[in-house]
Amino acid sequence: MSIEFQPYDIIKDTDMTQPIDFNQRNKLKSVDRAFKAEITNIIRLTDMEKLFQIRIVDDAERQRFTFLPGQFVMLQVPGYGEVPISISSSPSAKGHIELCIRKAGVVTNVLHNARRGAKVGIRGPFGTHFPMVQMHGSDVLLIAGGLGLAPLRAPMFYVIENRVSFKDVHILYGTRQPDQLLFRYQYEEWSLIDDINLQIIVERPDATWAGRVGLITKLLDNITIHPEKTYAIVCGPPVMFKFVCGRLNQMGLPMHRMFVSLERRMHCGMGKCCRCNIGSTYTCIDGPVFDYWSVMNLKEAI
Amino acid sequence: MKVNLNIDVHHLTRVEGHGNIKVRVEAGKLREARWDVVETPRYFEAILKGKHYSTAGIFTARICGICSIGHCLASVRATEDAFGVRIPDAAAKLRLLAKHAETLQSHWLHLFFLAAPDFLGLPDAIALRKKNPEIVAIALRLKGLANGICDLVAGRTTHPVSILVGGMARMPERAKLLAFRDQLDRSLEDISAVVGLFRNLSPKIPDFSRETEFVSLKGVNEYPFIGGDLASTDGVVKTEREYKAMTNEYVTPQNTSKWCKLSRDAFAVGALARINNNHGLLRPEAARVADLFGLRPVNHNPYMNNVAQLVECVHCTWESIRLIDELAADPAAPTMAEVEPRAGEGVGAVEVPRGILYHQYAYDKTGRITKANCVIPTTQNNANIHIDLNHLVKKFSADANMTDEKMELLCSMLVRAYDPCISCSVH
Amino acid sequence: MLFKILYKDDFRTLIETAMKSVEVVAPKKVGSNARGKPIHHYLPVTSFEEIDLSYETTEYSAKTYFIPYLENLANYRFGDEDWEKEIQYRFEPRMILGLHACDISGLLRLDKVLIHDKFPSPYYIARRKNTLIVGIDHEPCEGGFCHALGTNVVSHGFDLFLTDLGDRYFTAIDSDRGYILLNKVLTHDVKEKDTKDYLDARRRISDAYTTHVNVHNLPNLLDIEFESDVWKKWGAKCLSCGSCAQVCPTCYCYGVSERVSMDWASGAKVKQLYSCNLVDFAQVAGGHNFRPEATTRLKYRYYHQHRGFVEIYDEPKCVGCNRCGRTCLAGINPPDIIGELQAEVRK
Amino acid sequence: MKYLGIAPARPKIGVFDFTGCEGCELQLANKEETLGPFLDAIDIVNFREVTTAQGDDYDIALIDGCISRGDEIERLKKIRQNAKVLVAVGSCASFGGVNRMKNVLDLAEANTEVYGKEFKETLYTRSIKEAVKVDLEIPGCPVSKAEVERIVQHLVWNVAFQFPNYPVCLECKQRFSTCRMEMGELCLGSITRGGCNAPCPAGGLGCWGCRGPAPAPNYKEFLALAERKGMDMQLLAERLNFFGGFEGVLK
Ligand SMILES: Cc1cc2nc3c(=O)[nH]c(=O)nc-3n(C[C@H](O)[C@H](O)[C@H](O)COP(=O)(O)OP(=O)(O)OC[C@H]3O[C@@H](n4cnc5c(N)ncnc54)[C@H](O)[C@@H]3O)c2cc1C
Ligand code: SF4
Ligand code: SF4
Ligand code: SF4
Repeated sequence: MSIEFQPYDIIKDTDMTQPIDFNQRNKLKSVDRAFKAEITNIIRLTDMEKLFQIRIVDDAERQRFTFLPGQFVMLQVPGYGEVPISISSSPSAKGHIELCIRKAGVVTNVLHNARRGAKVGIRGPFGTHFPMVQMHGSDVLLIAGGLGLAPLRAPMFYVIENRVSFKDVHILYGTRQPDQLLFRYQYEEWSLIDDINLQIIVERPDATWAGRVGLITKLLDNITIHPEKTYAIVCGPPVMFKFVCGRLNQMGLPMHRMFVSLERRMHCGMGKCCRCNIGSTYTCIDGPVFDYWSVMNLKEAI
Repeated sequence: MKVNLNIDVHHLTRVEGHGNIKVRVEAGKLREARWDVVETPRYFEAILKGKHYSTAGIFTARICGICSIGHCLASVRATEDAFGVRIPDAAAKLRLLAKHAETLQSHWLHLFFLAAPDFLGLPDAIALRKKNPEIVAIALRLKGLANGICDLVAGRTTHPVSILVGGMARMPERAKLLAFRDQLDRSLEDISAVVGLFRNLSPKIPDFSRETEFVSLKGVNEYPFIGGDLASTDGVVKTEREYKAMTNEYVTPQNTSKWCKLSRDAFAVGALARINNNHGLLRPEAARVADLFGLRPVNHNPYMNNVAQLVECVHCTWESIRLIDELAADPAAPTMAEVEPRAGEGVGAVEVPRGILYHQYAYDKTGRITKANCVIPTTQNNANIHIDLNHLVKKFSADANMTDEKMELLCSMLVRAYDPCISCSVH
Repeated sequence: MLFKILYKDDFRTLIETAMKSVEVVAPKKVGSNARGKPIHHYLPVTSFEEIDLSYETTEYSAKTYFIPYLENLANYRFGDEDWEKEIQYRFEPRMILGLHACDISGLLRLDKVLIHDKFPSPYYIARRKNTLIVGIDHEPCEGGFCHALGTNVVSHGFDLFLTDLGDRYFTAIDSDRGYILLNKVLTHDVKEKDTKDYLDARRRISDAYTTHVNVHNLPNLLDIEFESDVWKKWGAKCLSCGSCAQVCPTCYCYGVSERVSMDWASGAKVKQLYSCNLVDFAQVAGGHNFRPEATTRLKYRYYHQHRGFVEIYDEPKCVGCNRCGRTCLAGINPPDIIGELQAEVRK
Repeated sequence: MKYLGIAPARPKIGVFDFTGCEGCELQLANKEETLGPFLDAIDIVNFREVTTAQGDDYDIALIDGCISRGDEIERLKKIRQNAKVLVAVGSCASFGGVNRMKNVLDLAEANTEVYGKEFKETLYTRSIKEAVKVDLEIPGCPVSKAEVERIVQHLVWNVAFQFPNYPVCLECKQRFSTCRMEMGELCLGSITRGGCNAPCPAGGLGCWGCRGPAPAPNYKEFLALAERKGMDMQLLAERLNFFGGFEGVLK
């Protein structure tokens, strides 16, 4: 006698001894399938950071890949691991994306060894985004500290490409030392764009530095804020947004008009591994972009 | 023409531990031929004093990374002897199975990786792998199988965890045991290929014999590995507890390892000694291989130890199959006996790959050690190696074509044939 | 729901037949602890004799058959310039026999996260849908507080559920698969006496609970008592060993690492269950740790169980089996912690 | 063979042994199923136990054993000069290993106990880092070959290796072992660094702590719970001092 288990209602035509084959269920399978992407260019920004320009290999997939500024991908270096990385390029470029990556640990270091032409995997895009459409018609402050310029570039490109939709645009950027400044070759381009106020500051100048010196909050001194029609996007280390957002709040900007991107450890990007959990909030699903009011209300967020 | 030779091997390679060979021949006259063990002393016996009985086996396993199972077995046996513990049958079988697996992994390692390159004129097994990948593939299969059995039965290949005073911590899963039985069965084919291979190499075994006394355990019904009486080819027989009368350890100024003697200036232990004393107890399959190589007791050529190891590999493989069959028949058999410490002394003698090994402990009534002594096979072989070396050099320096290189190889091969476990001998 | 009466001999036939075609996992005695108490594990069994359905609880939950401690998420094959990724979901069918209500409740919790939420996990679904579950009623276990959380009874999540009536089982059937299975052997319709015996048995069980835990208003309480000394006291004891999360039927958090073979020709993406109590759970590259102290990590675990999970899924993640409390060397256990938090507010 | 379009470098490796049992070196020749590829991925230029070749042009020196005699320090210093990366392999190299237990003895007495009147030179046991600068320590008695393989793969890319940050208990649980403490035995698993896959508890023996302390071990609670459970504290001290990784935790 052999037992014929009847399956659950999902698939009617198999029984328990003829197992349900989930490998053939394409919809579910795509959950953790990665797009294969080729590194097309590598730009050395500093000793620690490189910009990787990558392109999804499959034409159709590349066309279908869209994202919103502030979202991230899980970048996979097969055999070494997967890391969350913010997309640092213009959302209009679809499956041609740029990732600005700092050498931080295993995966990022191995990646820094990679050559042009190497194939990596990307899953995503994941997470929440900066509400760019909601900001239309307002002044925007784009503020970055250190590596924070990487996630800030996507909204920046958006603002530049849609310059008509915004009023005053300020880009404020600060690092500790001049040799840590990212994308130096692009500053000129940005500042030449009609009516964008780009200001850069470093904490510890060296002999070559002719620009401004001090903390990033100093750049806010010569900016006037119209609380009812200004939005701010602040990217950088947690200490920085404590100071910057605090200062902006003093200047009258409500907390729900400031947006920050939080960083947590992540292993899945899909709200499963729990590593990025803050109380009941998953940074990968409910974030990484939060308005500052939510951040203040999350226990142990910063 | 009389030869002049000057050989100074500092830290001989492809052996376990640090030993030096020095040979000086002037105008055909032997001035000096020495085997010195310069390994750093570790004072295991001193450290053991005051330690709890449950520490002894785990600690003394660290005397040697190659025969750690053997050390652990000798240690728990000495303790069980002191406490009057009788271990369950299944535990005894598991121990013997672990012992066989260790013998196999050690012998295969020695035959393929340490000894074979000399016979083939290669520096190491890495070169052998380039030249002859199939041989190395067989070697890895055989060694891997032996290690797998150690892992399963003793909990780990190197430094076992499941061998405890009182028996064995657990009975391995039956299905896993049977899977290994299957593999052992299949390995027999590999083994006959290996026998063929070494048959082809056997003409290269140097022609050198020196009359020697061989010491080992004396089997009664079975080829011996764990416990029993001690015997020598010169006719000495002693009980396990009288091991000191069998070893007569003494300290020499040049060596950190001790030396031993019995009826003569020196004696030998190891696979060759075991076969010389217990040839009749080999399994027929193994005895046939011994015949093939003309290995009959008492054989006095130390280089034949390599052949003896091969014969033992055949024996241990067949015996392992038998043991697994017996163990699988009763998977629920108890493996641990009650242990009640008491004051007393005990000795454990175990045939490890390189020869007979003794542990002896004295305990106070709380089960802490008051005195410990371990006598290692290589310790017992050292004097014999030294004397062999003198005779070897004397014999071959009569050859007018002898060169430093040729003599160095002969000497190195001699020492390697004993498969010395030097760091073990200095513990 | 359908009910049938199944005599024990027929039950045995049923299981023995099942063993012939699928892997059967059931509670099995593996030894006794230092106090002589038997230790059970859910293990694959090959004969009916190995099964011990009268077990009190198991040292480990059965979750490993759904979210394994170690799982290959993907395999790679590398070529000189390119690689291929291969994903396989396990789908050999399996029967798990003898799950208690709390463990089935645990699976229902996991279903919420891994099937019904955004990004369902195909790895989990493949296992869950291919596992036939036969649950069983039992006397309360020492320290369990499932009745406080309402997880001591389940009305779904299984195929068959048995209640022992001495010589026979009162059998609830919750799937056509279960129904068909049951039809392979002789069963009887439920008579009045069976119903009466069943209700008696249920009553006897629910009267037997001795551990009382007050979970009233717990989510709110956890928010208010965020800085409570209760956390400091127990946090100082925590060894950050992660054992609690391993034995828990509902802890599912994990880490992923990848391997590449020594010849650089193949690789694997491996998932390993983790624990929020472990030191580097929330540590990021560069060394910053969002929860560096054992105290905040321990608090986080309870916070997630009884507050965060409730917010998303309307019920606590914890099902009250107290396995974490039993396994913890430091003696950290939910009844004590929840009790002390409740006492704290009343002060 | 290429990986990500790059041919992985074949590091030149020298293996050197000092005072110890050579079990860790033996591990390098174990794990037979991947031994071939392992040997292909590296270039062994010096390894006394397995080859007669003795080069000095190694990038990476693997050191096993501890230091217990003057000549060893000299030999080690030379190796340090030659090597770009020096890795201490095993508990002896990392903390002194079981040899560390010698350090509470009177050396002259110990010498008499073992050798009688004949004097043999010896020093108090030192780990490798107590003699020269060490770039990486791989603890374990013996080391896990699987871990060594992964470390080699990291060395190839010059990427720092991160040992598991969890204690032995995690992997012990993940192997379905029954807790040894539950059985009334001593186990150091909860304060010892994991990564070994907990072979000892699985084999029926508590963890003796060969891999040294886990990050942020909670000694205070560990000692308290051992006492609560009625463990033999003298024996616990013996265990803690066994491999040298927990020196000073309990005298
Ligand atoms: C939403 C988001 C966006 C990010 N964007 C960028 C970016 O644009 N550029 C950039 O250089 N870095 C970014 N990071 C940080 C980046 O993910 C980490 O530097 C990276 O994960 C380190 O991985 P590793 O393997 O090199 O380090 P290891 O220390 O070896 O980390 C091991 C594993 O831990 C996890 N992990 C460690 N640190 C982090 C971390 N900070 N965040 C998340 N997971 C971590 C990863 O899964 C990683 O594989 C971002 C992080 C998040 C959460
Ligand atoms: S609560 Fe207990 S079991 Fe959990 S991590 Fe802490 S010590 Fe370990
Ligand atoms: S046996 Fe040891 S390692 Fe395993 S859970 Fe218990 S304390 Fe931890
Ligand atoms: S369990 Fe403990 S003693 Fe055993 S290998 Fe692991 S760390 Fe070493």
